[in-house]
Order: sequence, then structure tokens, then C-alpha cells
Amino acid sequence: MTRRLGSTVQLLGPAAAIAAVGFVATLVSRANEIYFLNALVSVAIVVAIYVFVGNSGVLSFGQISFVAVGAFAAGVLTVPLESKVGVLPDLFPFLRDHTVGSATSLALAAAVGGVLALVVGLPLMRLSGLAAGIATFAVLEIVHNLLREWTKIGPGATTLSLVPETTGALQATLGALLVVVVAFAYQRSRLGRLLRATREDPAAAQAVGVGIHAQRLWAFTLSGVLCGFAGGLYVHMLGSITTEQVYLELTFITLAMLVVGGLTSLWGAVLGALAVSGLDSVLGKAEEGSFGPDLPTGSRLVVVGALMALVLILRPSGLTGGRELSLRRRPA
Amino acid sequence: GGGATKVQAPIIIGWAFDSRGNMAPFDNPALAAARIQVRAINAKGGVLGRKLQINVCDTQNNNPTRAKACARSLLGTGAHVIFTTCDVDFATPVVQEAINRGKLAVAACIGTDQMGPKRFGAKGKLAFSFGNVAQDEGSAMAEFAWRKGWRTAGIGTNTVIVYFKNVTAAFEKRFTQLGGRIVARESYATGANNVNAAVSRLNGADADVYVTSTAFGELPAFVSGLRSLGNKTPILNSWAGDGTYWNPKSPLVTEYYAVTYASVFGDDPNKAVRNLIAQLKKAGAAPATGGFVTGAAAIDGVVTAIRRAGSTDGAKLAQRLELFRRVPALGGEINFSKRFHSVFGRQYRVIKIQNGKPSYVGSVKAKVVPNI
Amino acid sequence: MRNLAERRPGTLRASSVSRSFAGVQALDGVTLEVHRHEVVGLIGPNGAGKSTLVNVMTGFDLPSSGTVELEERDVTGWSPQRRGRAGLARTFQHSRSFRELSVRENVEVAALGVGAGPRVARRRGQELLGLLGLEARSEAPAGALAHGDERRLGVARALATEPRFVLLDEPAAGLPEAEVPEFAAVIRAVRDEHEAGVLLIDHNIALVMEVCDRIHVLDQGRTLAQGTPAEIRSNLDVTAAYLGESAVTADE
Amino acid sequence: MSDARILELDGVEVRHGSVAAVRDLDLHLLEGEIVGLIGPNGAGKSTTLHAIMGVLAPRAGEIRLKGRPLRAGRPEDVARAGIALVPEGRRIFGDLSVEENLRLGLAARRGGDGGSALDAVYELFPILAASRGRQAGALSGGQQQQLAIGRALVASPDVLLLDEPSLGLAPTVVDVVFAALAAIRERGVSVLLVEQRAQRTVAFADRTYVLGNGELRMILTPADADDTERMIAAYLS
Amino acid sequence: MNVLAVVDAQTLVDAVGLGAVYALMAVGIGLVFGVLRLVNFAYGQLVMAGAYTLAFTSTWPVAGSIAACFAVVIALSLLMERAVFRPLRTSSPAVMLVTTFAVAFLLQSVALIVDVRDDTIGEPASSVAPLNQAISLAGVDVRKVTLVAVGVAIVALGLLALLLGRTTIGLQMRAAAADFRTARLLGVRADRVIAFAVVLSGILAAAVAVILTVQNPLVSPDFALKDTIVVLVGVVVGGIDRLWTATLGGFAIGFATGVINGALPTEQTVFLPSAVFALVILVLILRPAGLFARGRGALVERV
Ligand SMILES: Nc1ncnc2c1ncn2[C@@H]1O[C@H](COP(=O)(O)OP(=O)(O)OP(=O)(O)O)[C@@H](O)[C@H]1O
Ligand SMILES: Nc1ncnc2c1ncn2[C@@H]1O[C@H](COP(=O)(O)OP(=O)(O)OP(=O)(O)O)[C@@H](O)[C@H]1O
Ligand SMILES: [Mg+2]
Ligand SMILES: [Mg+2]
Repeated sequence: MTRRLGSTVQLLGPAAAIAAVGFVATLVSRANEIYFLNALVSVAIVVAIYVFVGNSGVLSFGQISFVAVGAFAAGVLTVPLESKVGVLPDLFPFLRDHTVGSATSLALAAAVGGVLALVVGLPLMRLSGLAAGIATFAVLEIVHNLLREWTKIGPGATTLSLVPETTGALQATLGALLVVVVAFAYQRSRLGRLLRATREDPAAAQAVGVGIHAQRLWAFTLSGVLCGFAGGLYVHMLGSITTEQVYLELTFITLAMLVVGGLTSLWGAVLGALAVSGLDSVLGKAEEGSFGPDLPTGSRLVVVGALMALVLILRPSGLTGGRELSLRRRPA
Repeated sequence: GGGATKVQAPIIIGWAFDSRGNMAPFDNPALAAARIQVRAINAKGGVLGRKLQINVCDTQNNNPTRAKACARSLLGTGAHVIFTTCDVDFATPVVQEAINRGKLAVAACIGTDQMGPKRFGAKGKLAFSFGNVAQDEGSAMAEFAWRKGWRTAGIGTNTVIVYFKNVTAAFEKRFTQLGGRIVARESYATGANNVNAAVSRLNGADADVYVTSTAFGELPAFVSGLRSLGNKTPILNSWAGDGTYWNPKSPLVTEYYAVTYASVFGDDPNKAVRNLIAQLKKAGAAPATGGFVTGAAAIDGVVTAIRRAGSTDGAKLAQRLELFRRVPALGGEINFSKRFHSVFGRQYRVIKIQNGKPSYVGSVKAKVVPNI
Repeated sequence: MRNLAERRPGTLRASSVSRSFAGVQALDGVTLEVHRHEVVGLIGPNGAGKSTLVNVMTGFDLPSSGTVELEERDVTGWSPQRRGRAGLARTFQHSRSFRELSVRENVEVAALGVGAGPRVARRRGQELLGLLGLEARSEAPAGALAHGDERRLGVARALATEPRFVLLDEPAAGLPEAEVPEFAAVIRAVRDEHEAGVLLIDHNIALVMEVCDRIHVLDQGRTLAQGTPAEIRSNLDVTAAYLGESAVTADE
Repeated sequence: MSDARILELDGVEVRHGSVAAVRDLDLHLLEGEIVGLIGPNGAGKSTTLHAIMGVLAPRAGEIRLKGRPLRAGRPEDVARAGIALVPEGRRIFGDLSVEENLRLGLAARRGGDGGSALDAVYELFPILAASRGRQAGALSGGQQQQLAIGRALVASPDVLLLDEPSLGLAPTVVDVVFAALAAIRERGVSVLLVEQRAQRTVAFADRTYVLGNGELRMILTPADADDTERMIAAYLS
Repeated sequence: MNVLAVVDAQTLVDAVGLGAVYALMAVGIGLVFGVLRLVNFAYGQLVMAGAYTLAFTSTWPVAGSIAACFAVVIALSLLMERAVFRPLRTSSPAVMLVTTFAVAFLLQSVALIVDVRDDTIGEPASSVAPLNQAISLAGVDVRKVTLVAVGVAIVALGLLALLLGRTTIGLQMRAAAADFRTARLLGVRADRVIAFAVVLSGILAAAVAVILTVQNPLVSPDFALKDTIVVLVGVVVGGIDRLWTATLGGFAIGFATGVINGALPTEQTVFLPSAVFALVILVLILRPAGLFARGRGALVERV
């Protein structure tokens, strides 16, 4: 009974935080709303990354490539038909001649992200440690390079514009909630628990019948699905996207969010994403002089960098200590 | 009505710009020049009896979320026209916010043909740039090279952005039309560590001129790379290579040419331009390149359009702008067309740097805008 | 002494297994069988090849030559996890617990790993933590256990897979002398109640002599002797190579 | 044997987070004395040794070496002051060779010839001599244990702390280790020996402290070794 | 091979130059990894700081300017060690790596603020520019800086190999890397040992700063950022566990970049990154411990 209650808290806490952010988004001005939407989409992306990185303990720099293909898939598929030939003249005919609704495009983005993750994960999930880190980084580079240069599948080096802006407060909230619920269900499931065992000690996990490759591949693929979906949310929030926006900087900042929150817990992923994107937005406004005296221009980045470093130095296991939300404090 | 004495509401120009990021070197001077121009226009009574007012918002290195928030808050404060940063990719979130609300979206110095229907579909009719079309610039560079008697060229293309690529492609097209010959084609990209290799190979090619379009760290690497090999062949760059801020002191930059909007070295042939520079200097915003002119020119152009349309309605303004033929503005005449929502046919200043000393050495105009 | 029936329900067999590392012949043609319902002791000096044999039998190492059979199937090329699911469990000489997981989760995950459902896993976890005297620590992270407790957790985890054979690499190392008899009872229970075959490596001679049905002695990668505890105790070679005088006198 | 208390724990309390693993512990070693420390799993034996080395900071009480308080948080200083530890779980450097592991033990050695110290260890544990150049991580469990003991010995400490040194050792080698401890005591080195072989330890040591649940239960003398009841009582409760 | 026929001597010389610079960075990164198990992503920002120092002191005499560069980079390395690496020693590799991201980001943002001259990105540093001049050897232009880079790389690597392999402090460095706590228990003054290694890697970063600014005089906040990423890839592909293999990896990726760039016609290079990184993945799958690692090496851990 108490255990059931405890696990409910683990889901309800993050969900409540997301709902609260979504609710506030509906109260603020149109200009400020975007910051809240951005925070919610960040939650979706970071939790999607957490599904693999947090549970497996394998650092991946490649997840943003699934966000990227999700974003471009959802974007290219929803550019209005009448403009497509003009704006994206080189597309493969089946992409050029079809346009779907935003909801469908999210499903397709998830599918594309998942398929790519599965294909990539098949060979890559045999690796661990730094080799895995660099190999997944190579995936990011390859996907980025293809998206940037191959104009048959997208806009190439130029911005993908004219994407319907359908990620509003409601959609962003529901989207983030969906990702969190899936992530929670996975980590509570048999597969999630087996993967966490491989994280702690691969050899011992094997000894009790757990296949490391298979478990990692499951999580990697699921993470790919969620990343693709989050990418779809992202592009429909911005209405446009460039390959540079879903590349190195996003990779680093989302990983930083995850680690700042606490690498090994869902609550950490949610909290880290909200905290860092919230801080960034507030400082951005402060630089503009919204809160009394102007901060000097550029100091936003310095402060964000310094605070992230500081959290990690003082609390290497993150704001949450890598633990789920709980009613009692666990004895250390 | 009897509103003669009543103060009319100002026409608000919302300007989303990047104060410190990658685009700051282009955005800041353009904005500063625009402010001076607005003051001058207001001193003469404004337009349609209304004063102009610039509201700004810093996109903080063109973070897309920030950019969108900027556009929304500028529109929220009643902006009639939205100005954006000088790169079409960075500008997209702002442009889309504006044109979706039926407002005119203007960039002072975007240099590609993308600012318009080509990028933004039907609503892109509302998007314009007062920068030159890259094709026009490359073509003008070819005219200049031909006039100097250079008959063979070695081309180094920076592939990192479309504008750079378009300039050299247009140069090649026009230069060969004129009868010139390309003896080497090398490419490099910002951040890819291959500019030095490209330099080595260009050095091996015997050409009358080396042509490139680049800025950033690759620019001094390109120039001093060739010069430190003892190569004295002239180098011709686009507006991206204007200014002396990047000049290494050793070896001194020499036999170096760049085309630009205006000479910032005190010797521009146009008195209005020299005046504007003086005022900018006084305001502590001395421009590093000639791009600032576009800020003032854009204000001139928009004001002309407002006058002609008698309104600030986006669609009406766009209609007028498309009809611009040789419309005078600070720094040169402005042409737009249905195809090009960026300026073509403007006169370029050619700057030469010899032994580290920059000076204005003449003007050039593209005779045709090549299809590339 | 148990009556060893002739017909065996199942056998774990290593046949002529050799394994050499750069410059070291860790195993040299070792043949060893463990039947279900029996406890086989594996002893020998440090570096004799005992752990290497366990590694080869459980798939963590490949033999240079020789085969491993599990109940008439050749499993030599199988992965560790496949063998684990087929009923082969082990503990590690260096405890390898899932440090960030709780003690209870450590055991439950092992049950889940071989295909048990969550409910079964929870029940098995409770049982085994009770059996090994770890209930009081069940919610502590495994990384916070004292060394001896961690070794017991290893045994619990191996048993949670309901193995047909379990290979214990020095499970009693670090156990207080006073608790050894209790631990012996656990091993017998594994044999008799869980009906598993046990291969027990330990340097605690008293324990080995007491619970093993048969003992296999390795020295420098080769079989030095095999037999009942009594036979081994009186084997002079074994005394010289391994037991030493003090052990013999102390236990007598 | 002089009566100087070379190492002294005075009312020491050590915590792991909120758990007090050791409480109000008084313990001392005289010069050239072997003192045993036994108790059930989780009693706090290893915690005590870690507190002495300065790895864990006592919450209360004081630890003194030759009358001078030891500062927590700087184990290297403790080691250099003359205390060596054979840690639980061996903690040898798996990627380094056997000889390099031993040479690392010299880091805390104050003067003297490092080379001959190594030779003495090789003589004590011939298997190490035979594996000098091998990667230490490849050694068997018992061989690694011998290496861990040897590594502490080359530092030629004044006080030697051993956390279950006989763990994983073949019976013949256990005899070697106990003999070696007796020998270094003769050189005036003090030894604090944590063991699970209670009976042998009590018989061997000059005094044996029994810990239970973080507290000192009793102190046994060699005479108690044959008193089975007393020994068992020590572990119960 | 045909590809090689296309590559002329000039390309090879330039490729060796790039390879040598990357090798130096690889040594610096590998050294810190060696003692701290920490991949210092902020290494590029040390180089950047050095380059800015050269830019801001470009009116000074060359020697003074270079000395200032070394002083700043070494001081910054020590500061990083004290404020960042030290508290993180017992953290997981992921935390350490991400923290160095944060530090890199921080330093880059500071540079963005410091770099305030007129509205331009970057500062030209040219006091060391004469090193960019070439000497002609058999018709091939060899820039002096290439010779310097190759020389410094060889000497640095040689000295470090001696240091690590032959000296007590080298042994202690390796021990502190493997198990920091136990090393301290043995009396190893791990703080000093690590600070020493960090200073060495700082010295290398300063040398790299000088060499890079010779050819790329304009210093901007993202100076050496891309290079660091490329070198990190090279280091892991080569085998980060050993200084030698890490260095070879760094050299190889620099050299290969140079050669491939020279061999391929301009218009075909757009998909080059995909090809290169596909190769990286292939190597890592086939040899996870690194291309140059002996056997599968450290990967077969005994259980
Ligand atoms: N991965 C390996 N690489 C190199 N040598 C190894 C490896 N594994 C084991 N060895 C060597 O094989 C021999 C046998 O080792 P093993 O661990 O099997 O001994 P053991 O009988 O378990 O000894 P102990 O009682 O000390 O645990 C030893 O000499 C050991 O050094
Ligand atoms: N890192 C840790 N975090 C939290 N608790 C710990 C930690 N290490 C030890 N403990 C707890 O402290 C208590 C004493 O542990 P300690 O390791 O000192 O016992 P011990 O007497 O050495 O036992 P053993 O005989 O099993 O080695 C135990 O309850 C243990 O669970
Ligand atoms: Mg063993
Ligand atoms: Mg202990």
C-alpha cells in the first residue's frame, strides 16, 4: 500500500510540475508564453533522453539527432501544400506532394525517430563508456550532415519555414505529460528495471540472465520514439527550424539539464529541464531590464554557465541527488 | 477632423536585433544608422504627419525562442513594421510572426534572394531586405575584376552559408561571360579547418586575382596565409570582407579589395554618407564596415513606401516596395522586383587595403544579375 | 553421507577444459561434473584456476579448448545471460552488487532477469532475504552494505534465479566464523529444497569438508585429486600443496 | 615492549549519513603489540580502520598517533605519518604491474632502502616474485590479497592496519601471513588486525576487541580463545 | 592507391602540420584523462584564452606576448583543477564531462563579454605571425609553424613517455588515475600529482594556442572549439587509455582530414563528414578500445 502510494508520488510530482507550468503559460502575455512552451518542450526532450541515458548509464550524444529527424519530419510533412513546391523544390516527390495534419505529423515524427534509433542502436548498443559516447556523437554528426546537405529530404542548410505553429500551451503540456508517463511506465516495467541492473554492473546483470545489448536497444529505441515526438512538438512550437538548432548546442544544454537535475531519476530530468530553461528565460528578461536594473548584455550566458557548473561541483548527483520524488527522506 | 494640433500616434518600427552574438557586427551599426535617420526624418516632421519611433528587442544571439518572444512583444506594443536581423535563417522566426499578422517584415542587410516569397511562400510577399542580392554583388565584383584587366581568377568558396556561396558562383558566371577564365576552384568552410589547405593550393595556381567571399576567422587566415607565402596576387572579397578590424599587423594586408555599401574610412564619395559616419562616431558607434548604410537606406525606403501607400498596412506597403525602381536612398538607388525582394543594381564602393591602409578606390555596378 | 544415485536428473559438465592467458596456463584439461542434488567442493591454492573454471562454465570466459555441457546441451558458445536463463547461476569472488539499487531490488531484478513476473520476484526476494539474514537491510542501497553482508546478498541474488546449478565463488569469505554453520545449512537447503546442484569454492576448509558430497582439488590448472571429504583430507598431496599442517591440525 | 600508546582512539563516533556505524569507541595500541578487532558483519570494523586512516571523519572523539591528533580528510598524511592499511577488498591497481603496485607502497616510506623492502616481500610471497611483471588485475583473488599485504609492508609503517588479510587466502598462505605478522611485531611494529577467524585471532593477538553493532562489547585475551561459550557470546546479542 | 596519386607533397605537408597540432592537443587531453579519468571538454577554451592573451598583447615584444600566453593558460588550468576537477574527483564520468561542458560554455560566454572591441567578433593576434612564413623544400612550401608543431609534439610526447613510464611521479599519476582514494591511502600526495599533470596539459594548451593563432590570427570566443571536438573523437578512436594511442589518434584524425580534403574535388566534400564519421563508428565497433590499442586490451576485464 505505502509502496503503491510512494510510486504514485513519483509520477504525480513531475506531472504536477508540468501541469503547473502549462497552466501559467495560459495566464501570461503572448510574448512570454513562448518561454513556458519552450520549458515544456525541453522537459519532453530531456525526459526522452533520460529514458536511455538515465536508465542505462551510457552517455549518448546522439539523441538530439532523433529530435532533429523528428522535427524535420514533422515540419516537412506539414508545410502547406501550396507553398511546398516553391519553398522546398528539391524534395522527393512523395514528400513534396503530401501534407498531413499536425497530430499525424507527431506520430510520424515519433515513428521516424524510433526507426532511426533502432537501426543505429543495433550495432552501437554493443559499446559502452567513451566509445559509446563518441559513436553516438558520430551519429549526431552524420544526421546533421545529411539533413544539412540533402535537399531531397528537407530544406538543406536553409531554414525550414512555414511550419504550422500548433504547439500551444495545451499541446505542449499534454505532450510533455505523455512523454513523462511513458518514461515512468518504462522505468517501472520489468525491462526498465533490468536495464538499471546493467547500469550498476553489466557482468552481474548478465549472470542473472539479463542481455545487455537487448535491454539497451529497447531503451534506445523507445528514447528515439520519444525524442522524435519531442522534435515534432519543438518544430510546431517554433514554426521554423534549422539544422543548427538541433545540433551541438541543444545536445549539450539538454545533457546539462539532465545532469543538473540528477542523471538517474525521472524527477531529476523534469526538474533539471524546468530549472535550467526557467533560469535562462528569467536571466534573458533580466538582461532586457525587465526586473529593475539591466544586467550587462551577455551576462545571461555567463550566469547560466556558472550556475550549472556550480550545481554540478557542489552536488555532483544533481539537484535531486538522482532520486525520485518521495514523501519520506531516504536515509543516506 | 480638427486634429491639426492633436499629436498623432507615432508609426512604430519594431526592431529585433542581435546585440552581441554572431550577427552583432551587422545589426548594431545598421540600427545605429537607422536611429540617426529616424531622428532626421522626425526633425522634418515625420511621415504622413506622424513621427517615427523605433522600439528594439535584443534576440540575444538569435536564440529562436527569444527571437519569437521579441517579435511577439514588439507586435504587442503596436509595431507597424518589423525589422529583423541580417541573416535570413536567423530572421525566420521573427519574419514569420510579422507576416502571419499581416505586417511588413524588413531586414536592413540580408544579402540573399531568400527574404521574400522564395522562402516564405505567399505571405513572403511581405518580406524585404535592403541588403544587396548576392548574385548582384558577385556580378559587380566580376565587372570590377574585368575593368582592372584581370583575366584569370582563382576562386576560394566558403561553403558555410548560402550568401558566401552565391557570391562566388555569381562572380564565376559573370566573369566567364565577360571572357575571363577560372584557373582554380577551392573550397573551405568556417570551422572546418581547411582554409589553410585551400590557401596552399590556391598559391600553387597562377591567377591574376583570387576571389572569395568570407568573413569570420577564415578571412585573416586566407589573406595572411597567402601573403606569408610571399604571394602578392590581388585578393577580391565581397562586403563580408569590408573593414580593417580583422587585419593582422604582420604580414600587413596588401593588394586586398572588397566591395561594400560605403567607405567607412572617411573618403566616401557621398557627402550624406560621410555625414552619417560623423554622427555615428559622435554617438560612439563608429561603424566597422559599410553595412551600416543599409540601416539608414531601409528607413528611407520604408518611409517612401509609407508615403506612397498612404498607409502602414503590410500588404499595401509590400505592393509599393515591389514597384521600387531606382528609388533614391542614402547610399544608393534601390530596386526591387517580384523576383528579388532584396536590392539589386545598387552602386558598390570598392575598398582597397594596401600595406594595411584602406582607401576608397572607385565604384562599380552590376550590369546583369546572373541566374545561378 | 548422501546416497549418490546412479541415474542423474541432470548434469553440469566441463570436459577437458583448458584456458591459457599470456604466459599462464590457468586451466589444463580439467574435467568436472556437478549433478543436481549434490554439493561439489572445488578447492586448491591461490591461482589454481578455480575462478577461471567458474568463468568458463558460466560464459564469462571462453576456454582455449574443451566444452561445457548443461544437461546434455553443449553450451560452450552461449552468452552468460543465456546460460543464466537456462538455469546456471553464480556468485562473484569480488562482490558485484547493483550498488545504487536497494538490497531488495537486487534480488528482485535477478528473478525478473530470468523471466519471473513482478509478483513472483517480490515473493522470492522476501524469502531469500530472510534465508540469508538480510531482511533488516532490505531497503538500504546495496552499496552501503558491510562487506560480509554484500557477499550474502550475492548468494541471495544467485538463488533468486531459481537455478538448476549454482556456482559459488568463495561465498563464505568474510563471514564470521560463528556464522559458518548457519551458512552451511543454507547450502544444504539449496541442494535439498531448491534441488540445485552446487559447486562451492571456498578456502574455509571446515565449511567445505562439512557440506560437500564430493571434492575436486585443482593445482596449477590441473586436477590434483577428487573424492569424498575424508579421502581429500587424508591425501598427502593435497596437504602439501594446499591445506598445510595447521589447517589439518586445527580442524581435527 | 614499552608502555607508550602509539595509537589511541578516544570516544570515537563515526557516521555513514544518518547511521552511526561506530559509537563511543575507546581503543589503543601499544608499541610492538598485536591487537585483534572482531565482530559480526556490519559491526563497524572497517569503518573504524577508515576513521583511523582519515578517510572518514569522526563525528565525536579523537584519534591520536603517538599522542598527536590525526587530522581527518588527508589519508596521505596519515600514511606518511607511519600508518599503513591493507584495505578491505584489496584495492590493488589492476592496470599496473605487480611490481609497480609494490613500488606505490613506497610512497609513504620514510627513508630506508625501497629495493630491499621489495625483496623482503618477494621472499615472503614467492608467487609475487614469479609474477612481478604481470598486470595485477589478472591475478587470482588470493594472489591479489598477497599483493595488498605486501604493498602495505614495503611502507615499513609503525602501525599496520589489516582488514581481513586472510580473506581468500589458501590455508598454507594464511599461516605465512600470521607468521609474518609475528615477525614484524618483533621489529616493534604495532598491528591492528581485523579478522573473521575469531578463535585464531584471539589466540594470536595480545588483546582482542569485540565490536557489535558499532559498540565495544568486550575485550578478550588469548586465554579466552578456548572458552567457546565466551566467544559465541561475543557475537550474539 | 589512386587517391594517394592525387595527393601532392604540399597537401601532405599541410596535413602533417594539422596532425601535429591535433596530436599536441591529444596529449594534453590524454594526460588529464590519464590522471583524472576526466575528459576535459573545456580544453579548447584554455587554448582560446591563450589565443586571446596573444591578441591583447600583440603590441608587446613576441617573447613577452608568448610568456603572457603561457602564464594565463597555466593559471587558468590550475584554477580549473582547484575549482572544478578537485571537487568532482569521485563523480561519475558523465557528471565530470557535463561539468566541463558547463565550464567551456562559461569561459566562452566570458570571452564574448571580454571581446568588446567595436562591433566585430574577434581580435587579431599577430605578434607570432612571422612563424607562418614558409621555407621552400624541394618545391614544397613548409611553413615554419609546421616544423614547430611537429617538433614540439615529438619532444612533448617523448618527455611525457619518459615521465610516465620511468619516474615515480609518473607511476603515482597513473595510480591516482585508477583509484584516487587508494592512492591517497598509500601516501601518494594525489593533489600535487594531479596539479602537476594539469599544469603540463596547460603548457601544451598554451603551445597549441601559439601555433593555432599563427595560421588563424583572428581570435573569437569559439576559437579551437571545433578542433577540440575533432581531437576528442580522434583520441577515443585511437585509444584514450594510453597516451601513445591517444596521441596517434589525434594525429591520425588531423592528418586524414588534411589528406582527404586535398584529395577530393571541391564539390564532393559536402557529404565528407558523414563518410568520416561512419568510419569512426566502424572502427569503434570493431575495436572499441581504440584503433591502436593492443588487442581488445583493457576491455576484457576479469570478473
Ligand atoms: N584475465 C586474465 N588474464 C591473465 N591471467 C589470468 C586472467 N584470469 C586469470 N588469470 C591467471 O590464471 C590463474 C588462475 O586464476 P584463478 O583466478 O582462476 O585462480 P583461483 O584458483 O580462483 O585462485 P584464488 O583462490 O586465489 O581465487 C592465475 O595465475 C591468474 O593470474
Ligand atoms: N558507504 C556506506 N554508506 C552507508 N552505510 C555504510 C557504508 N559503509 C558501511 N556502512 C554501514 O556501516 C555499518 C558498519 O559497516 P562496516 O563496513 O564498518 O562493517 P564491518 O564490521 O567491517 O563488516 P564486515 O565484517 O561485513 O566487513 C554497516 O551497517 C554498514 O551497512
Ligand atoms: Mg578465485
Ligand atoms: Mg569490513
